[in-house]
Amino acid sequence: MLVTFAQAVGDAMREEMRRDDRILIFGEDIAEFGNIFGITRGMLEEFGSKRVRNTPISEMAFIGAAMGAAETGLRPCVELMYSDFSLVAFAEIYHCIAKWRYMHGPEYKLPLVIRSAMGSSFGATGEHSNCLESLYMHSPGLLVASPSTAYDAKGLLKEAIRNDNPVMFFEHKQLYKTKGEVPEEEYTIPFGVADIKREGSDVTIIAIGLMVGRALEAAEALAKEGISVEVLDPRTLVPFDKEAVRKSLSKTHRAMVVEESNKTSGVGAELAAMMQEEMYDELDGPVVRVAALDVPLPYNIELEKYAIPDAEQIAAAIRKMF
Amino acid sequence: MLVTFAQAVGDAMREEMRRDDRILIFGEDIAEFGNIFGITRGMLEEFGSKRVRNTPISEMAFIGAAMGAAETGLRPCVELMYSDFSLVAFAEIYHCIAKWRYMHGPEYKLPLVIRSAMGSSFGATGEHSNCLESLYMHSPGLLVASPSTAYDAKGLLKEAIRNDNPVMFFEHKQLYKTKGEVPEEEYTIPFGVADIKREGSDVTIIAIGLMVGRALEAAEALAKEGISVEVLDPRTLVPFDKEAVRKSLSKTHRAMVVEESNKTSGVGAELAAMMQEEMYDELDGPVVRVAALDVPLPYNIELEKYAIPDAEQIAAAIRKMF
Amino acid sequence: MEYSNEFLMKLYEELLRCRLFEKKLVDTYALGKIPGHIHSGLGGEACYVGTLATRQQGDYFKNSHRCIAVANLLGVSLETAFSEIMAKRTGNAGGRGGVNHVSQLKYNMLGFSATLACDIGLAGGAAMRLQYDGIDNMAYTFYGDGTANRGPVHEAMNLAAVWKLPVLFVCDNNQFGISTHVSQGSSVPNPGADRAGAYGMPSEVADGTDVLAVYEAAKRLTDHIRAGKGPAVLECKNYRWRGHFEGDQTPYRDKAVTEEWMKKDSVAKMEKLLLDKKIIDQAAIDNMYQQIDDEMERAIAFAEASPAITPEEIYDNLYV
Amino acid sequence: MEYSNEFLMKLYEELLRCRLFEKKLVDTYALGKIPGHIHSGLGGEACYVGTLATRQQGDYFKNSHRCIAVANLLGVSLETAFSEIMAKRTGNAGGRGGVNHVSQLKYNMLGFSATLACDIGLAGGAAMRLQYDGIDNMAYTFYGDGTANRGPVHEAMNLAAVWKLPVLFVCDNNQFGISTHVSQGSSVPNPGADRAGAYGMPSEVADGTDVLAVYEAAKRLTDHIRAGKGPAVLECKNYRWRGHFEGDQTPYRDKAVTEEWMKKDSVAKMEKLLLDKKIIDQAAIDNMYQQIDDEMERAIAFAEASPAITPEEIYDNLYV
Ligand SMILES: Cc1ncc(C[n+]2csc(CCOP(=O)(O)OP(=O)(O)O)c2C)c(N)n1
Ligand SMILES: Cc1ncc(C[n+]2csc(CCOP(=O)(O)OP(=O)(O)O)c2C)c(N)n1
Ligand SMILES: [Mg+2]
Ligand SMILES: [Mg+2]
Repeated sequence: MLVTFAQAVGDAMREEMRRDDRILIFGEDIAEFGNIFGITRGMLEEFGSKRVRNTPISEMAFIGAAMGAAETGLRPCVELMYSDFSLVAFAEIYHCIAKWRYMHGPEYKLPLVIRSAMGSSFGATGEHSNCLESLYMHSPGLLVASPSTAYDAKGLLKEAIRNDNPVMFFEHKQLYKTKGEVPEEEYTIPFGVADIKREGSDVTIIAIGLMVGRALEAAEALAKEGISVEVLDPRTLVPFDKEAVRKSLSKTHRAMVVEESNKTSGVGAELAAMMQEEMYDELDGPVVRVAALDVPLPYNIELEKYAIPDAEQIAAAIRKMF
Repeated sequence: MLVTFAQAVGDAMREEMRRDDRILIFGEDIAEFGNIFGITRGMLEEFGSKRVRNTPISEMAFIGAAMGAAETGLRPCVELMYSDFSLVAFAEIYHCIAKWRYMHGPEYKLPLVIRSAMGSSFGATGEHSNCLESLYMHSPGLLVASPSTAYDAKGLLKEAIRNDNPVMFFEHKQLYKTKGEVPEEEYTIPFGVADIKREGSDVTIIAIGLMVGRALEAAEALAKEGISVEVLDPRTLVPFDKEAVRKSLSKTHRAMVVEESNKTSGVGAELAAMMQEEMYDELDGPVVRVAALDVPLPYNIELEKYAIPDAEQIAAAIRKMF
Repeated sequence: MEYSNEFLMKLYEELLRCRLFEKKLVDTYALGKIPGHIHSGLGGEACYVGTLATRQQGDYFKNSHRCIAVANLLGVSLETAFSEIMAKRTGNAGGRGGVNHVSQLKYNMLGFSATLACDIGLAGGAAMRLQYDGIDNMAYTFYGDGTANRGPVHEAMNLAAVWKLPVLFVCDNNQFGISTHVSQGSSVPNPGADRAGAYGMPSEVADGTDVLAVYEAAKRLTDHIRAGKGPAVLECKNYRWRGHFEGDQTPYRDKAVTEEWMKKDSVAKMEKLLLDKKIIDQAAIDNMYQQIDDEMERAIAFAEASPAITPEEIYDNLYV
Repeated sequence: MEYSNEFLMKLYEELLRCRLFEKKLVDTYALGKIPGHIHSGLGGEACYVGTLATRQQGDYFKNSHRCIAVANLLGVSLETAFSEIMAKRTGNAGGRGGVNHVSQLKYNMLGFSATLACDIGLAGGAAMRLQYDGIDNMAYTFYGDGTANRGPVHEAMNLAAVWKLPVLFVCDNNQFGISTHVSQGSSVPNPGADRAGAYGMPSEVADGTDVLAVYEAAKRLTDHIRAGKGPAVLECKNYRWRGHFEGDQTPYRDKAVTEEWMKKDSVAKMEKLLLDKKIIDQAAIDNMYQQIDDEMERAIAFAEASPAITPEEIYDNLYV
């Protein structure tokens, strides 16, 4: 079944909500409007206003409410329209949600998911284009997912909803309309299992979200030049599948991380640091980071493009590794 | 003149406020009470309630007010009691303060400083012990300072106050009572200039804040074993003095980063990634990260100690590098 | 209130400029010349114009995303505005900020945050500076009915009230936050005015489709503020004529209600008043439409002809 | 109101337990047996006890940092409480959370965030769950007069009101946020009650040194809430007897005022009432003091004798 990433995300919620009536969704404009990308369209009609609710523009309040609901037996899957807005409830997420069970004891499970649309999208600018995974990776207690395909999005979101830990679930806006094969039958994807999106033997690219496609494009171009690129999609950043990386490096001995966020202290910082520290003997050279320039994302679309890695840039950086 | 770190911070503000009446300070409990560490004691009396103000517990409001005041010609040096609370105004800092000039044009300078007490302090637990530099490093537009001595704190804070960029200024609670030599005469320390706290030839430790002292302790112990450790204190993380690191590595060829924050996506992640990427040829082995365990800081003091690097741990990690 | 013809004409002209600017924005966007999203202010102009008719030289302003035309009222040239909107070097931020960030500090504009309400405190900060220097001006801060439910709004109101800062909070209640009706978002009918009492501030609710009604309410409140009595809240009730952003087909609301509200047209009301009072005739009105439109067309042509910044300039303005 | 002797005795006993618990906390802290900081609740007990006298089986609770004794009232054993406070394995979080996080979900305690107000929304979430399951219970959420000025409080109030959630917001107004007097922090005299109207909620201000006054106000409001009419705000006026934390010498306030307020002692008031009404005699009172103290001493001895968790257990409880 060929479905869009957006449809896959919606289907994951719908299927889970049919399975378990403890699951409810709330967020800004998700009810009548069906969310600004149409992802939750029809859910108000199917599940009713008890389970599908518009919130006021009060991210702190509804993230707090999600926590309270999760503690007491519901399984909220809430939406923060854009991941950028997660920062207005940042203390709630970083301090409270992440640490709650640790600080209060094992009874305090928080089975909740915070979904949000992330990343650049043609002039969305500095406050509506952020890729924030690395911030959440720094707060132990959270799980972090950043899928790149419809298949992964659906399987991971279903898993996230069933998981008893709090999950930050990032969906790239530019991926919503991309289509992918998704099986008719039920499936979930465990967290912490990377997926090799393309096999190769010369270099491993660890790419995240929208960058997976660009890494694949680059790989395609490089194949013609005789460079065989393996593209590894970690799918979840917490937990992170180190073993898959180690395995890939034991073949390629060269690594690159491609991400869409600002380079400094991005996801690539952690992954590069970790690889060179823990897999040094597998590496024949430095881990290369390809990431966005360290600027707020400009409004001008040419400059926006320039700030974010594309296939050409990725390929060029790979060529330099040889 | 031997003064405490706390005194040095207070003196920096006092001297600058005497010099420039556009500078004002506000924050929680900084007026009559003189801040919970006594740092601003006497400042209300000296500068009056127009320049020294208690705020309500409204971090978002007073950070916003600091922005508005800075734009329009004042130079606020505000206090967020604990750095942990910067997260309740995180969007204001990360999205607004950092990006304001970029998004609105060059007129929009924000000469403002956000000071806060950071780090562990004997049972302060998960919401009052955080080291958050790496989060702010990820938002281009901010400067980030994290001094380790009274001398550095004073010189850097004076520079921060004079600087026309917004500065996140972190002061470690455990350092407040430490004493250091500070000259009588006026001085400032430019941002982006690292300080070699100890010279050595076998390995470079880049240590931050409280960890500088522990790295020096470790260096002392290792000296007796014939390992010569150079301790480099970057003092500011944005801008970061890459040249000083390169110079040190060209001598030692081995690097370690020691920080107090959670390891994953901490400061060490960026520094290790950067060094192995940009200074690969200088390195004879992986950059080693010594950091806090990836847990919220536990209340139990023994466990808190266990979670954070100490001199012994640092020394042990160094020994393993040889 | 009694008004001079001159005042009424000024109000009308500003209203018309906003109307035509916001229309032009929609049209230019439809032509694919503007990146990102725009949020048309059509229907809400009187809230901004009526309020700002109380402004004085030296006041500060924090705008919303809903009426970009305000930048032009406050002094930003159409050339600069459209250049920023069309992402050109000649824009105030060289096209780095875009449509939401058309702003120049020399006109005392404080800027805007697309993270709604994170900028609400700026007006208080500017007011601190005024207070600090003993200057008798004030600061205006505009926000929407949906934004009214964010925490920073309340913190900023309390801070302004406790420090008696000269700030007017102006709630542009266009009855929707995207698709969410004000009654779904707020527990009180007036999410601006009904909250003023919580901080001991006076407030008014004005008909936001009537620029004179807005002006009169704003006048009473700004008199209070300028007298050093602390902040106040003005709420203007209007209705968002178009979708939240262009492309929003507003499936969540009743077209008939929208049409009813669109009859309460602030520009048409002023035109009727001016014609009735014979302050102006239809030919002069038509002429004004034409002139303003020409001005905007020239500005757009200027913006189109302007270069964009180059990749080498991408880091400019980040650090001083 | 008319009260049964039994009810009065129960109230008194809870009050006394809180008083003695909060005293014991101070004493134990002074002995160096508690890490970090404690915030003594002495002087504010009636706010918690009077409010919670309206509780019913199945209600949910979000406590503040100011009266840790509440955990014990709600069911947490003294052994568990002191173990957590003294950082032992036998504490609810094995000593990982500490004094602010003495909490057990089996007693419907929602936990506490030391990032003030970031937890205020929890009660609304618990109330959503009650509403979802059609259960007739409610949720209580305690916060301080200083915390009242944080944005999340307002967002949570609006959300609770707009969704008609059964939540009682209880503002423990002890007149200080650390050194900042309520009048320096808030623009209205009652930072809890005066803000209820902004969300269409009823509110009451009670004498927070009089447990019966608190109870009566709480009763009226919880009746309203339990009748399905939505949330409400109760504000209890009292005075923080001690420093914000132990070690705070309170240089920012007048000792004479403190002494005046300390005469308004909720425990002494109840004792006088019970003695006057001859419900109890002094010997019985003395006996209660002794018994509760013994209980606490035993609990502390238990905690002291308990092991701490080991380094190997440092990651436990982080992920399920
Ligand atoms: C903190 C935050 N949350 C959500 C959004 C997404 N958003 C953009 S505009 C908007 C609606 C705003 O409604 P209102 O305040 O009434 O202003 P209006 O658009 O009606 O002028 C929302 C929810 C945002 N930009 N920032
Ligand atoms: C968000 C945040 N800001 C500041 C603090 C520091 N702080 C701890 S307790 C306190 C005072 C709280 O005052 P109030 O709400 O009146 O409660 P009380 O201590 O009087 O019971 C402050 C400012 C904090 N913990 N969290
Ligand atoms: Mg609106
Ligand atoms: Mg208080």
